[in-house]
Amino acid sequence: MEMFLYIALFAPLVGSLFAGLFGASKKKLFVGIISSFFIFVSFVASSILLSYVLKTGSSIQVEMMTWMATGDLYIPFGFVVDQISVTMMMVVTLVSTIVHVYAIGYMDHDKGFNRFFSYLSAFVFSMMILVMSDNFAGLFIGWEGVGLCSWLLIGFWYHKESATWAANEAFIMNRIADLGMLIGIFLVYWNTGTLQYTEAFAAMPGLDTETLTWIGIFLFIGAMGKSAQFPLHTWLADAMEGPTPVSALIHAATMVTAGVYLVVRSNELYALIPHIGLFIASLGAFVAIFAATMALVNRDIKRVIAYSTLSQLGYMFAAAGLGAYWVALFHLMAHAFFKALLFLGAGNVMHAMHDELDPFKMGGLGKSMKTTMILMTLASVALAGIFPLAGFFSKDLILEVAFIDQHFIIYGVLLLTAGLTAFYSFRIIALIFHGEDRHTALGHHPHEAYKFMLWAMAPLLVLAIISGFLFKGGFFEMVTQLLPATEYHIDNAATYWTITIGTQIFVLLAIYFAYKKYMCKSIKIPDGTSAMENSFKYKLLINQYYIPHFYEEYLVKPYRALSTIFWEKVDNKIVDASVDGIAKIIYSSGEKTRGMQSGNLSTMLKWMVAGLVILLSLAVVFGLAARHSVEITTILSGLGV
Amino acid sequence: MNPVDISIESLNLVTLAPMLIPIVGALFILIIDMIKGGLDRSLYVMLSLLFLFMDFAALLNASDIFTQSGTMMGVFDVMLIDGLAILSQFIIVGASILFIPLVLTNKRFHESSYPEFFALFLFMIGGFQFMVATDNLILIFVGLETASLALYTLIAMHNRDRSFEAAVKYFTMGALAAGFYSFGSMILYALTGSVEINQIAQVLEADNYANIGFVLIGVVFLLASFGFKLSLLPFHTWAPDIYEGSSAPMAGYMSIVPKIAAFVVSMRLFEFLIHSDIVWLEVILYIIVVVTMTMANIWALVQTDVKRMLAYSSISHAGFVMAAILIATTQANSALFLYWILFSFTNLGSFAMLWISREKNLPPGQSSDQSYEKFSGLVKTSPVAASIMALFMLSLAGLPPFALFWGKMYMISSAITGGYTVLALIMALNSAIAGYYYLKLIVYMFMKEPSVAHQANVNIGNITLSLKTIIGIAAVGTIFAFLAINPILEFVTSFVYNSGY
Amino acid sequence: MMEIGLNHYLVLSTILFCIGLVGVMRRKNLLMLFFATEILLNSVNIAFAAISHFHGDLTGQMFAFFVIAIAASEVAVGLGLLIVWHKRHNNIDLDTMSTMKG
Amino acid sequence: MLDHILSILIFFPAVAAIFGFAIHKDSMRAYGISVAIIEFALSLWLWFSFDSAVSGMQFMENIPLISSFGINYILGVDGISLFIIILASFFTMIGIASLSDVKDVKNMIITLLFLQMTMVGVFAALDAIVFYIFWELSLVPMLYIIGAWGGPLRIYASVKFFLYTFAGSLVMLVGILFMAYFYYQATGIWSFAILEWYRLVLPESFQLWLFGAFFIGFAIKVPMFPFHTWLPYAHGQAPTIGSVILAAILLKMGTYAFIRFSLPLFPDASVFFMFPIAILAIIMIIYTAMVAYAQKDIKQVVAYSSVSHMGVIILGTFALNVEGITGSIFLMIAHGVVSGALFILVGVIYDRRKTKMMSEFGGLASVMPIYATIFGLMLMASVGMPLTINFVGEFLSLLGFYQQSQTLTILAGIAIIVGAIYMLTAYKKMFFGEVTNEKNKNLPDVNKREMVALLPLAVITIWLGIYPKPVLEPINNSVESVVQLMHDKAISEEAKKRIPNLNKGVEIIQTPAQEVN
Repeated sequence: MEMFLYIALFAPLVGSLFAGLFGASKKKLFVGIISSFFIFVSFVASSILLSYVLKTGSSIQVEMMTWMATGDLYIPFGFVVDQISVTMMMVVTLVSTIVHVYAIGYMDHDKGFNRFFSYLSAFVFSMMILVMSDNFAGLFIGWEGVGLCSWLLIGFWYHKESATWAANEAFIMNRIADLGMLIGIFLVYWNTGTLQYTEAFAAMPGLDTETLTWIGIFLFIGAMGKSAQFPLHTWLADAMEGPTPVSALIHAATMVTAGVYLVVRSNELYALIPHIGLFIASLGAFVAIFAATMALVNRDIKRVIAYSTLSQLGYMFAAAGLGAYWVALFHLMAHAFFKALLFLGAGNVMHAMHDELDPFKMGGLGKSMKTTMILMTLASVALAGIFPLAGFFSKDLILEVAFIDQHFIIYGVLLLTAGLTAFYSFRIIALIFHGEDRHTALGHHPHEAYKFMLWAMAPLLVLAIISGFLFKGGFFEMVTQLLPATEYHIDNAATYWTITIGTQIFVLLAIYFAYKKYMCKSIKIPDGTSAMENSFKYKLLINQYYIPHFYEEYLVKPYRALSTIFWEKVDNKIVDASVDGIAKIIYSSGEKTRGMQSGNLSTMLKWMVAGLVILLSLAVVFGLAARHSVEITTILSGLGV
Repeated sequence: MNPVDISIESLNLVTLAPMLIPIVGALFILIIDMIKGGLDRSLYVMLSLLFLFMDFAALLNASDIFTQSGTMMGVFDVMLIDGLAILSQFIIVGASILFIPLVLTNKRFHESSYPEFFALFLFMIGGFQFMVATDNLILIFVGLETASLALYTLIAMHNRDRSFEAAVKYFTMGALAAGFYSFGSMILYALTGSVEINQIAQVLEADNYANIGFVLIGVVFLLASFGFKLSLLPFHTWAPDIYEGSSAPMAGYMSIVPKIAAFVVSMRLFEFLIHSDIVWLEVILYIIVVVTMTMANIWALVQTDVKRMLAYSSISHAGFVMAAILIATTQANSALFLYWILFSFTNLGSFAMLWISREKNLPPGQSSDQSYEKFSGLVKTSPVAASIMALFMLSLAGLPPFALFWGKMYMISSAITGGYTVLALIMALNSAIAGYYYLKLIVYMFMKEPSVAHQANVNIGNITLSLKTIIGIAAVGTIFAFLAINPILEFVTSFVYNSGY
Repeated sequence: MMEIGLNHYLVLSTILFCIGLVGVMRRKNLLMLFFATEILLNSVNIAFAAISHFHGDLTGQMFAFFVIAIAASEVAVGLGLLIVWHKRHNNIDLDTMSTMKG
Repeated sequence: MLDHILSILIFFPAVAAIFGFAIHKDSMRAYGISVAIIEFALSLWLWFSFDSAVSGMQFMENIPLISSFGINYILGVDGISLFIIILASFFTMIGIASLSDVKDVKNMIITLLFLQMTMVGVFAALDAIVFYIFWELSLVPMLYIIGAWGGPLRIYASVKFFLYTFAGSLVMLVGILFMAYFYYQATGIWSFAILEWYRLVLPESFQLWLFGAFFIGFAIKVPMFPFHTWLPYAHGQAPTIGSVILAAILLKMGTYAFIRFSLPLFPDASVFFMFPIAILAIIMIIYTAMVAYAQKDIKQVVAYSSVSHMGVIILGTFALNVEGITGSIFLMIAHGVVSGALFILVGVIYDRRKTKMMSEFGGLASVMPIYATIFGLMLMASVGMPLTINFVGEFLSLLGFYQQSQTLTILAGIAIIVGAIYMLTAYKKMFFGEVTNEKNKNLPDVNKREMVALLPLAVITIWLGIYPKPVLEPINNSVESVVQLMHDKAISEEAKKRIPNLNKGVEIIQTPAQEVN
């Protein structure tokens, strides 16, 4: 089985390196195909591992080699395939296989074709390290690796200022979180003496709550960065500058869920500190609604989807925070499928519209892009959580969890968010595919994407539909061998049915409302005149609560200003100047006093006599003070005389 | 009137041998000149070299005697041949041996054509040797003046306006210093009724410095006169002008030989006072040492003429070494000799380097012979000369492993051992300041472009085989000093120790 | 008629010495300067003579003789220099000899 | 031959340099390269014949120099110094190999070979005076390199560099002499042998003063804030090769000396000064990183960044535990490789455009893809991306110091943020965006000679990032003995507490030193 583990892990790397060989040369189709193939290999290997894990219920652990070893510190390259990691592996490899295939079509005309695949496979490799590592250090490798790849991929079109800016923003923001992560790791090491998951978690019950709390907080800060939780969320929306497949893979399905994975992975830790758990849950709920509101008004389909991702991540954290780790993981999986689907659909639309992203400039695309419409609609249905699609089983489960754990505020928030989710999803569906044609006027002639791209999306569609009711049971069976197996079921049938059906109706209403509002004939491209656009709440939302503005004004600019001050004022004017100052003083004192050497003989003689006289007078003084010599000595001893 | 009977043995005339040899040599040269004039300078150079070597041999012999039977008195106990005397004479004679061949320059200079020059030179050496080989104030005075008068004349013989000016200045101030000296010794004599330093010391010890005030007044006068010889502040004012006025090798020579003689005498004069802790003297010396090396360094920074810079630098070195007198431990005194041996190599070398670049008349449109500009880009025109000059500069700056580093190190170490930690720090930092002006010359030679006014032939215009040899010796001595430090140190320490300092 | 003791001699010599010092400082004429230095030395001679008489040993007087001798030779050299200088610049003013400074 | 391999390593380049005078300048480059290659081969041989299990000194040599004053020519190498020596010879090799066509290349190569002698000497010397000799000598060639081949301000920069470090090390010399005197008082014999000094236990008050004296010398060399201002000038003015050697090796002398002298000699003082120095280090890290962010000249960015990284090294050193010190030593090597590479990269673009202003560039990624890739790699290494060489060092250093202080470590950790900020910004300015400047339209990509220098560095960067064990292990062993020594020597309770006890018997002789105060 180790062999399959290594295959699953390293196949993407091989693919990436292979593609890298042609990085500089011009587009070669086979590059895309071969790297996709390697990802597929990895997928197959992962499936084999999955079946093994399912069959035996045991986990595979290997130690490839030592990485760092000094003092008491021992960090190997160790990998583990257990129920949790194998789930992630499946999700990652599956989605990335599909995205790779899709990208062959999507990146068709891009001159960076080979480079793109090299980066994308590299990402998959780092993601595999992240999920398969059996220690925190290894996790951190993957953690930073995916960060790097996302930097590369967001900034893939590096000639675009906005893209490179977004890339740097993403990287730096993640760095801030990574610091927290690093500190968390240090805490784990100095308190448990190891970084291996099993041993570390085994040692944790022995620690005092405060330490555990700190560990929990710092690790979660790491998670917040990757999963773009408030207040480190702004990068995710901007990350949409990257090519759409990237958004689908990295910023919807896999990387952003790394935070959730981390929390789930350290469930034994968080189980010990429920108060932190509650905080996580609350933050999750807040982010859920916070992001959803921003999605309501945004006029960029990719950003809308990005915000919805953010909001869904909020759901996951809510679940994880409340201790329903398996639920969180389950929603993670389901979400990966339909959200990737949604993004790829959006990709098709973009292609058709020549990278036009404003849904108001589309409309009625349904006629020319039927398949895409169906795909996206179904994905949105799944996202909205309509029975029997995936969303229903995973997302409503989280509502139930909140309800059962008596966290009614969280429940309420999440419920409301569910409604918002449905609304904004179908808002864009309506705007894009229905209503009347607004794009021909703008000179667009949309066309459906390549067949094979659509076929590539098919598996996602299937999964988005069936993964809910089909997998739930088995999934529960599998992961609860590691995770706390809490059944979430409302005993009272009446209550159960009321809230379930109630939720459904609420969501359906939201959908109906969205259609009603955005299919009517009178929709025109907003030009900032309508009363709604000038309303305060609209401005607030469209400006993302002015948070990016705040960061720019109160963090970035001051930092830049302070740096300049440090350089020009402090470093040059103070630190350096003082050094030169000393030199100058010495030199100038020379210039001033050299007059003493006037070269005139009688002055020289005067100097000699003067010296003599001074010494004489001192001698006389001393002669008088001779009897006090003792004190003098004591004073002078201070001089080291 | 009972007849005076004194056995020749008791006179122990061998103690006179080293001093007599150069004097005899001087007379010999004069006689030759009388018999047949107009002989070439090379003859006189070689003759003086011969006598100096004989002198050296006599010293070796004396040192053997010293190692066997310790300090010798002679000639009515006026002569005192102890370790200090022998060591300092080694330095005096050795430096002179290195100096004499420098006369044989490519261009003929005025003084070298006079046989008197060499005679006076040898007289001077004799004078210095007397000065260090006695603890009798009279003989010290006589030796000092013999040497000084000869020296004034030697400077004047360079026969340039500036050298006359220098000679007059030196002479006048020297006369004043002589006055101080005699007055000082008069006071000591008045207090103790003796002119033998060791007896003075005993008497003073005996009555436990009853009238310390007068003792100090006497000491002040002596300090003033030796401060002049050692160019300590504020008696240093002659040094830069005299160095600039006199020919380069003469300046180098003056920065070494008269000073070591003066150092030895001041060791004899002041250290017994320090040992019977006269706090006042300690403080005064402390101040003088610090002020001398610091101020001299600072003034050297702002010089535009290399020779003048070297003048100030040697003032600062003198101040640095004066610390040994203040510390007054065996290690310090041996450090003094070690330092001075190494210093004489490097300093003579660097002045010789200036000598080879000397022109017959002042370069057009320049106020000084060796301005920094003259050396700009030397590495391009004559790399070897530049490298050697740089080597000497680095050595003077105290950069390891070159000669002077070891001196500095041992001196600072002795300061620490003597408990003068602060002083040690000051000394160290002064070497840092000094680094700048030595570096300045290196910068000119290595990092600037050659100025059209000076071609290579100017900068090494004076070079002859003998100069090459001397500079070569100096360079080798500077580079490979670290091999010689151990024997020198052992030798010096044993001599200093055995003569009770 | 008071008894003249050692101190009187010493005071005298000190006074002379001071005069010499003042002369050395004030005189701009080289020749006068040399005279001043002579005064310095001779003041010392007086003291030496007196002291040696006081102590009753001859060392002092010996010293005095040496001082005289040295003074003489100094004058010889000094005058030589002075003459050369006068030949070249036909003045013996101190202030003219300050070409080197700094 | 192995008995004298260190002496050979030290003096082979010097002798070669002297012979070099006789060689015609057209064939000088070849000569220089071949000498450097031989030297590097020798250093590799040293590595292979080095027994990494032994924690103590190996290949010791001891020749009396000034026996009456206890100065001996003692050499030896342990895990701490081994790799820096190898690094030195390695960098001299690729430095000469990649030397772009400077004027009078002959003098340059001769100077470089002399410089190499001093560098190897510093790290091999086990006698304080011999150490000091090489330490000071290393200034001269660097002075010449900066002053003769540098930019417009070269003379100011070189003189500043020389005098600043010279002044510092003179204070250090006083410290050394005092230490020797102290040893003399304690044992009755003069000795400057470091290993002898190790066995000496000093009273705390003396430790503080001596530590201070040594500190000034080392801190200026490192350079630590606020003594760092000579560095930007030196780097800014120096030719590429000068900056490379300076950043890769010469700066390491300071940090190495901390580990070789300050820590084992003055354990209590080290503990006493730990927090002040840590705070200085943190100021270095953050402050200089911000200054770097404000720079307009890419070379200055790299220069300030290396100050910032030195801060992390200092921090690791003063973690005073095995993890931290090992990390800091590893980071020395890492920083040597990475910043050396970065300076070479800057040199590459400078050779093409004769400017280092970032505003002149932009969009280079499309013009010079390979260059951009290597630069990107080194950039990622410099911001401490895992699986690159820097990460191992930074991780360990911070991890180590975390044991001493959590808050300070968090502050220091900001390094990974600010580092990313200035590096990515600089990269963005140079490589991303459209090619606006006509002159950049068709710049040639990295050529063979530059590749010779860059490729090995890239390989090392990755290799040691993934598999640091061969380097980490010997370092670890030697560091463990150092830490143990410190623990055993420590007097104060505080120190005993701070410095971990590894229960490895290291014999120290309690000298009567305690009685001296």
